[in-house]
Amino acid sequence: MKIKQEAIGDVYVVRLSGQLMGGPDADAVRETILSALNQGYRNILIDLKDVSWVNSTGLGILMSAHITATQNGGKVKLMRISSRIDSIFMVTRLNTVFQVFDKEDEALASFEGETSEGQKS
Amino acid sequence: MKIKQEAIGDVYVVRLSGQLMGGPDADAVRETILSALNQGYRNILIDLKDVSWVNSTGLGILMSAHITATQNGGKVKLMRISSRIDSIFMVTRLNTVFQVFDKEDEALASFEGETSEGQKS
Amino acid sequence: MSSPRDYPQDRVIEFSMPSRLELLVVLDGLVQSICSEMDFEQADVDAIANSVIEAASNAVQHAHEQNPGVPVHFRFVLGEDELVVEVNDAGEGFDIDQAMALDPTGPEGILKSRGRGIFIMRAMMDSVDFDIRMGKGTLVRMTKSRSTEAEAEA
Amino acid sequence: MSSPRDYPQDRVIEFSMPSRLELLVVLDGLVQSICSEMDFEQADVDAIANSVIEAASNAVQHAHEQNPGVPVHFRFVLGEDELVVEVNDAGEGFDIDQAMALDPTGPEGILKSRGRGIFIMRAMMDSVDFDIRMGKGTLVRMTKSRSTEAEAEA
Ligand SMILES: Nc1ncnc2c1ncn2[C@@H]1O[C@H](COP(=O)(O)OP(=O)(O)O)[C@@H](O)[C@H]1O
Ligand SMILES: Nc1ncnc2c1ncn2[C@@H]1O[C@H](COP(=O)(O)OP(=O)(O)O)[C@@H](O)[C@H]1O
Repeated sequence: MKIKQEAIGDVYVVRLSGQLMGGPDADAVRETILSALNQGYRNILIDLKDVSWVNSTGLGILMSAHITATQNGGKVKLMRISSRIDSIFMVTRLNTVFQVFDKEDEALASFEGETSEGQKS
Repeated sequence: MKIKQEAIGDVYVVRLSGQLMGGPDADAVRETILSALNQGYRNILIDLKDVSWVNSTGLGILMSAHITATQNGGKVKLMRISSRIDSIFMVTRLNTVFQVFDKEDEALASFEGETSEGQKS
Repeated sequence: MSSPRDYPQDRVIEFSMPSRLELLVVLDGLVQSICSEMDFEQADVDAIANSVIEAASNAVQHAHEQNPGVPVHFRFVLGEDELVVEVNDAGEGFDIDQAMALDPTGPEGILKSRGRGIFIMRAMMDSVDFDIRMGKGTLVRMTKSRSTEAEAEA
Repeated sequence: MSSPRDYPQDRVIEFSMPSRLELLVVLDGLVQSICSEMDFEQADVDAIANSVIEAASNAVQHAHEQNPGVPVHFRFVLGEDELVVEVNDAGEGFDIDQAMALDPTGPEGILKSRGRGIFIMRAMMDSVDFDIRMGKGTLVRMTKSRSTEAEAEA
């Protein structure tokens, strides 16, 4: 798995590619999220467009990201998941935990007005 | 493998899909070519756009088609081969036996002026 | 629970790979190929691939602790209308009741970072059986029939 | 000629399938996955897939005469910069010199409908060895290294 990151306004966008399935991936994603939080970002958007599949360990990585962000007053949203990943989200009910967007502009816009308590420091 | 056929002017177009690899494929292609020749067509164009790969037995099927057509005053040309099939044509020098076209209109046009002795009966 | 079975040899594909997570992508490619040869619908292909990956992840991570020298074995039985997949490891086995005790979609389970693998297999396949021989490894046998509608919402 | 070899278990993928031509497409999918995991260039992937398909076609058609009850065995050794593929059948063996006697690109050979399989493997892979144990089957061992330029024109 590869990770790219980019700040767009006050949203920290984390773009993953490959497969999300545990091993060293877990630490890498965790560190990226922590680094975003430490830089003062509270709005985190994970782009899964180039992730062909996730396994349950990969779901755990996303769940950890969610919890880490929440504990620090932040929020993790997801975008551009494949129908294969969508099916695993439905089954595990992670679709009730994460907001998922089809389009980047919609995902970015959705953070507006949510930044009151988690503004960039 | 699946075979579809269609007459476009005096060209008999044979569209294959799947993999060309012997077994029942050999008979099916042979019968299609013979049927075209029996109907009086001399210009035969095999479309390989939807053939993902061929093996050497599949090359043999194409070679038999070439020979059957030639013996009956006809001609077999090919179009739209993948780079994978192209590489096997180069190695086996079948690129010196068959004219291969990238585009259907070019392939169809190429038969014009070649139909003198093999006109539709 | 289930025990080893004989399947007609002319329908069985066997596969084995070292216990390395990065090879799960090779397994995934194989499963995709088998399912497309069998004309499964895309939703079923996803369900099967997800489930085989879960069983294989457990074999690699839990049973073999990512020791690449220990292979995971797979058998695929390509039936007329059904695919059977067996995933066989050489681990110590485990307590299946305990492993399934917490519902990963419940209020407590959903916040955990683990415990979804077996749940996913059971939700996505028609049947999932475990033959756990303590100290001698685990055989997971899963089936999916082609006529079944996609059970992603199940 | 070559003889059986031991490879480090942590780099070996094994596969076996019934002798049915329609399963070559499953084999092809597996080979594509292995090659892409190994980061081979597309031209090399094509060369390897073509060659493995040729060796497998020979096992299915010549060695096993399409008897689906007899499996063809494959080993893939995923080296640092090289892929080794072994294809093992249980046929009667054959006379390799005779099989390679006619150049399929020469004026006589090119018009034949057969006799291109071994030629293709040898043109597309870095090395191809046959271990033919008459009456006991054939082992074809092929290698392709990643650094090599595509040899499609060779
Ligand atoms: N093949 C196996 N060998 C040993 N233990 C296993 C195996 N499969 C599952 N387990 C045990 O069952 C538990 C639950 O597995 P699972 O539902 O897949 O979730 P997770 O893998 O995320 O923990 C694992 O944590 C592990 O202890
Ligand atoms: N694995 C094998 N078992 C038995 N005979 C084989 C095998 N591989 C090749 N042969 C023999 O060698 C000949 C040449 O093989 P090949 O070059 O692949 O061309 P083709 O398969 O088109 O005949 C075959 O016709 C067959 O007689």
